[in-house]
Amino acid sequence: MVPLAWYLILSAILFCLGVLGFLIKRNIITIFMSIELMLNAVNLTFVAFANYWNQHAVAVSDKIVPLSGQVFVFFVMVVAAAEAAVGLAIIIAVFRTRETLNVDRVNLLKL
Amino acid sequence: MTDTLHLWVIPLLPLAGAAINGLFGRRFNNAVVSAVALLSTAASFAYALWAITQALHMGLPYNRSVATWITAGSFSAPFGFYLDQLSIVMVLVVTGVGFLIHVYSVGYMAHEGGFYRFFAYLNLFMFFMLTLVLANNYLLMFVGWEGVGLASYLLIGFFFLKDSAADSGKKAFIVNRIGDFAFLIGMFLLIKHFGTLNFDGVFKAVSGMPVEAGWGLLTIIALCLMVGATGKSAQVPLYVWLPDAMEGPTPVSALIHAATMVTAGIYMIARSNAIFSRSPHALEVVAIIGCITAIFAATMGMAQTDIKRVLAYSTVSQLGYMFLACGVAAYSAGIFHLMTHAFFKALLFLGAGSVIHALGGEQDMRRMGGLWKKIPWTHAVMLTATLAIAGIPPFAGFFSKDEILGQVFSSPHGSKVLWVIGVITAGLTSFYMFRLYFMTFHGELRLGKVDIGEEAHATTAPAHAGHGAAAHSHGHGDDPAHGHGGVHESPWVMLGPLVVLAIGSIVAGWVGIPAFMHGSNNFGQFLAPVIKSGAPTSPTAMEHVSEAAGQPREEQPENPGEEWALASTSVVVALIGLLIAWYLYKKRPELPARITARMHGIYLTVLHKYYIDEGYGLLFVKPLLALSTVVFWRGVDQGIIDGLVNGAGSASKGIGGELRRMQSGNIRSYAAWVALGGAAVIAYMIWMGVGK
Amino acid sequence: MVHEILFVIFGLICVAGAVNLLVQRHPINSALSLVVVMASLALIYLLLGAEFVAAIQVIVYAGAIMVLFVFVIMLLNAGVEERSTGSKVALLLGIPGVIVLGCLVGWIMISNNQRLGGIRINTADFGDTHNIARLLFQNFLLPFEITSVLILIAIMGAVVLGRRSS
Amino acid sequence: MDITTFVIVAVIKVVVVVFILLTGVAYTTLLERKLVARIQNRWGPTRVGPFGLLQPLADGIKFILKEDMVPDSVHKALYIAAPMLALAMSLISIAIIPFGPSITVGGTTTALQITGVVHANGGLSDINIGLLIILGATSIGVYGVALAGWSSNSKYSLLGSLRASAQMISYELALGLSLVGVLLLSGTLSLRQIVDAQGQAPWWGWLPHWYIFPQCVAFFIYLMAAYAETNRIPFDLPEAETELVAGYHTEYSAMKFAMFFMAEYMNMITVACLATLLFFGGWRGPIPHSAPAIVQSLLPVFWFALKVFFFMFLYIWIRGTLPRFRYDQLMAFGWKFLLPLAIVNIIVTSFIVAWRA
Repeated sequence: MVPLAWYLILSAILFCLGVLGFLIKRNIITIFMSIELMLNAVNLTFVAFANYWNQHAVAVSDKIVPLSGQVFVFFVMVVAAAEAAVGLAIIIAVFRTRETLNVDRVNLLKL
Repeated sequence: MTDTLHLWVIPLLPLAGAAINGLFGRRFNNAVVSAVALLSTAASFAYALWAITQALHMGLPYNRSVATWITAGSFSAPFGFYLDQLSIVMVLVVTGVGFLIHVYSVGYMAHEGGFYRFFAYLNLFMFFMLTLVLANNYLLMFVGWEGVGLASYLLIGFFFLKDSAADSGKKAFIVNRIGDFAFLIGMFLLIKHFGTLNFDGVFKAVSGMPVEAGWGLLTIIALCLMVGATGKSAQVPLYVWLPDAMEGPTPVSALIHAATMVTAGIYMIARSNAIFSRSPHALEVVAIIGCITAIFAATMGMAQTDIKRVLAYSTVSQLGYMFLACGVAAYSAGIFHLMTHAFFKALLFLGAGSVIHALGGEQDMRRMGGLWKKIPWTHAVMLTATLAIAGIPPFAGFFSKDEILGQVFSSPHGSKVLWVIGVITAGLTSFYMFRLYFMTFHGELRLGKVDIGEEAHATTAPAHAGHGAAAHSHGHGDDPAHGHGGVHESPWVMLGPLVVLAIGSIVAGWVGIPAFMHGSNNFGQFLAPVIKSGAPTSPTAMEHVSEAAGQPREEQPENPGEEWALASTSVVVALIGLLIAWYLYKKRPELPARITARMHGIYLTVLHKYYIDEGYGLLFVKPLLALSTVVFWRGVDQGIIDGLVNGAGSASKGIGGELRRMQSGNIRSYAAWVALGGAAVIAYMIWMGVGK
Repeated sequence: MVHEILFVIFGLICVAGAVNLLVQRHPINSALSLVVVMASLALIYLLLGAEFVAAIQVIVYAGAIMVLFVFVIMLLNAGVEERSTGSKVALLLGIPGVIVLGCLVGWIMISNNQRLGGIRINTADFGDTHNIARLLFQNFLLPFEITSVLILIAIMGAVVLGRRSS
Repeated sequence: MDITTFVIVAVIKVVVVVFILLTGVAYTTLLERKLVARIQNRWGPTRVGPFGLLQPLADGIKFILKEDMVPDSVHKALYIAAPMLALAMSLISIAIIPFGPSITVGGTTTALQITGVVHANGGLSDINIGLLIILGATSIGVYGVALAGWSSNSKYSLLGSLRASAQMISYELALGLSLVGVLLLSGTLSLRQIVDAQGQAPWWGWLPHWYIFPQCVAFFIYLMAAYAETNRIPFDLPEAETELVAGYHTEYSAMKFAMFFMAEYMNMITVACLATLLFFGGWRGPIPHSAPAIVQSLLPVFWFALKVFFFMFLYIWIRGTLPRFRYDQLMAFGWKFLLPLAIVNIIVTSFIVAWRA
């Protein structure tokens, strides 16, 4: 019987670490990974709440579709995949022109 | 008959004319322009006639709101039009005389530049004036009030290339502002205390109030309105703009600065008679101001040598008469004089214009003389008008002026002193008018012979130069008989209106033949409802009613002998003035020079209009100028306002420069801002108690 | 009891992996630590009884997306990241902001711990693939189709971007 | 049964399975060498033991005794971790495979599957997403190859690993999609239930109810994809000796190399098991009811092993006969042929299923 709060706190910690990574990492690929980390943290929240509502749905409201949280995780993953595809393509394109992966050197707001 | 007669058509027709001429007139030739202007004015005159007949059938007053203009809380000001006896008179005068002057202008302005502009302005003036007299609330009236001020400004500065003209326009505008300021305050007081500006509402509210013994609310309001009226109607101390207004083309002087606009103040006071009748003090002030203005302007008129300025001062003086009439609660008499004055003063101006036209732009009377053979028609009509204004029976001026003097003498508001001054003024009036007449039409033509003394320049130089320029712009054209070379009669397009006006200035007075002459003061009867409706109902003021209403005598028996005495007195005085003028300027033309030499100081003082302008300059203009320069221009405008504007500019520039750093293109910085924002949002939500 | 212990273990692994992601200076190490995070997250999903999600977490995230990352790192032969200080804002404002954010959220959770209650694992039908499939292809059919279109667009975009501009 | 016996039984099962698996791997290598030799008209290993039967043992000893050298300028941790990862993943997937229904030894009944459980009522069940776990394991296995190539910091290795992982990812799609047809028919992800689904009455009374028959296209796709997944000829470009010395394990030697080797062969066995389970009815086969209980419970394992062996044989046979693809041909084959074919197969199958339902 794990408290829901634990899952949420874990998710919050992961999310904050992701943001932190975004802030302190210079390598654009690593920053991209930090984004993925944040997405995962959110997924954890989704699943946790899905299970939570699945157990407490009646108590709260009958409007809630208990499993929808997992479906949202599914969507998040799809979006993450698309994002990874495009983002990495962009990174490659940038690397071709700038010859660097350091975001501090890629600040001209153009390719 | 239709139950709604679309009164808004009356002012809108001239507006349409003004729009057409103003917007497209540049491409039209003069014929089209004048056609548009005349048609629009004539149409509004005709429609006004039809509407008035309808209204008379339907019963007065006719009051109809066309649309809502302003609605703020409980206060609302509609586009409403109001037609009662008073506005009927005004509308007829404005449209009628206005139309005649339009016709005259076609001939007079034929050779001027900016023909279309002139008529556009003139139609615009008609629009605003009609709005003024037809409005059913003070606010709409004020719109017309300001509008005619605007039109007058535009028309005085019509020859805007001349500094003197432009300055005169500005002077008129600014001096009027002072009056309008007071008018506004009066309106604010009305709103504050009666919550409305509609005539009905205000007068209904006022009619419940007793006559004020002391200086009460009504007195304050009345005084404010009165100051506004002094501005518009050129009364002491705000009359100074009117003489300079003569810079404008003569028809403008005739229409705006003699016949119609300057009488707006009188109209306003008569319209507000309900308020004035309840505040004796205000009435006293009005009467005194009118009286002073009358004699003051008359004396000044005596010394002027510029023909138009003489007429200007006489206008001021006559307006003083009207004020005096209103001041003794003889509103109908005032309006009566207003109407007759509209006729003969317009006639005088147009005649003077005709003379100037004939002499190719000469305005100085000392260069004229002996014109009666050369321009007989003009001479005839000018003589008629002069007799009328001098108050010689049976011309129009006699009846109205006699009515006023009679009222001043007998009205409880009036007094003998005022009456005496009025009579003296009548004498002076007749003197300077006949002086003008003799100097212009008798003796031999002194055109170009007399060199004008430097003191004369003080007054006539601008006007002379002024119209001189205009004259030269049209003077020597295709026609060799034109200009200085040959004095010639004006074309019929100008003479026609003169004749009509002449007839008017003979018969206009007959509508008000008082009872003791076995007439029945029809005019007074006609206006009675308006006056009576506004008259005080409290028993203490009951006896004023008949007086205020200007009722014929049968209501309160008075001995016709006294009436006869009064009338004859004024006539005699007028004749005396006539004789003096004849002796000085016809019999012994050299005398005046000696007299002026004898009493040189006084003469100069009068010639320079008692140095009023200079006094104002010293008292108000220079300090204001200094104040504006130092405080408002250097301090407020350059310091605060420009400071604010430039400060805003530089501030936004600086802020932008700072914020630009945020757009570093460094995604980590962006992420930092986002994180910060997220933290702020979460903190705010917690603070708001979300999740508690 | 076992449930809590497992959760704590995997949670700690998650956090450790995430921290390692930040600490490591070579992107490939970060990538692998992220894989670790994802794998342990999958296990936490199993603890939540969402086995299907756990499986696709492993297959899609760890197996596909992260492989893509590793690919790119290999392809670009990304070296150790240089410690350039391009953004002071990130250090001066961002990091405190993040810390505040985390503290606030954590505080909310802890303060509401009792009200939220707990999660048992004995939910038979919870992670069942049939239910999820039913939900996905009935209730959420339209979003599902839209995501497929999104994927298509993403593929095309990736192709266009990846092609050498010659 | 109580927890202790459960643990004991589990441990026993793991040990047995791993032992059998490793042995199988070892002898698969021998089989390969022998068969290829025969195909190429050679003898193959004959010296070590009778018919060279001890050859695998010798190889193992050689691998163990060889010096385990780690070149300079490799990314040490990953260089060491990569082969372990590869091996571990292939081992994990074995844990999901069911070999037979259940066996009763000394009163304790247990499923012939590491992750299978026997309910009190004698019913059997295993992980309900077993197939997904196998796919996940294989997809994680890609890391082993990729990291091996990258960490050994050599161009051959890098290119080989790039090829390998690209190829694996590409063919994973085809693999997964080819399984979808079977899943549609069986309606479950549990391997055991899939096998049970194939236990229904034969078609027309004589044709066994195996999914190979309705899903022959899917089977073909699966076979191709499986070969590519396991980097076998004709898809063994990652270790194409003629181009890149030995692909991603160029720099590996001794036991690490052996790990890759074993991982590869385990993957072969795993995909062979999967093929058996998904398309060939798993352990189904004629079982005489007159036979004793132990035989009855072990006969399914025999059938299972037989089918798996058939697949292994097929592997080696193809290796002995077919040439190697060119890389672009490989990718084109995977993306432009197998993938669309799998999708078409899925559509058709789903229509049929919907029509039947």
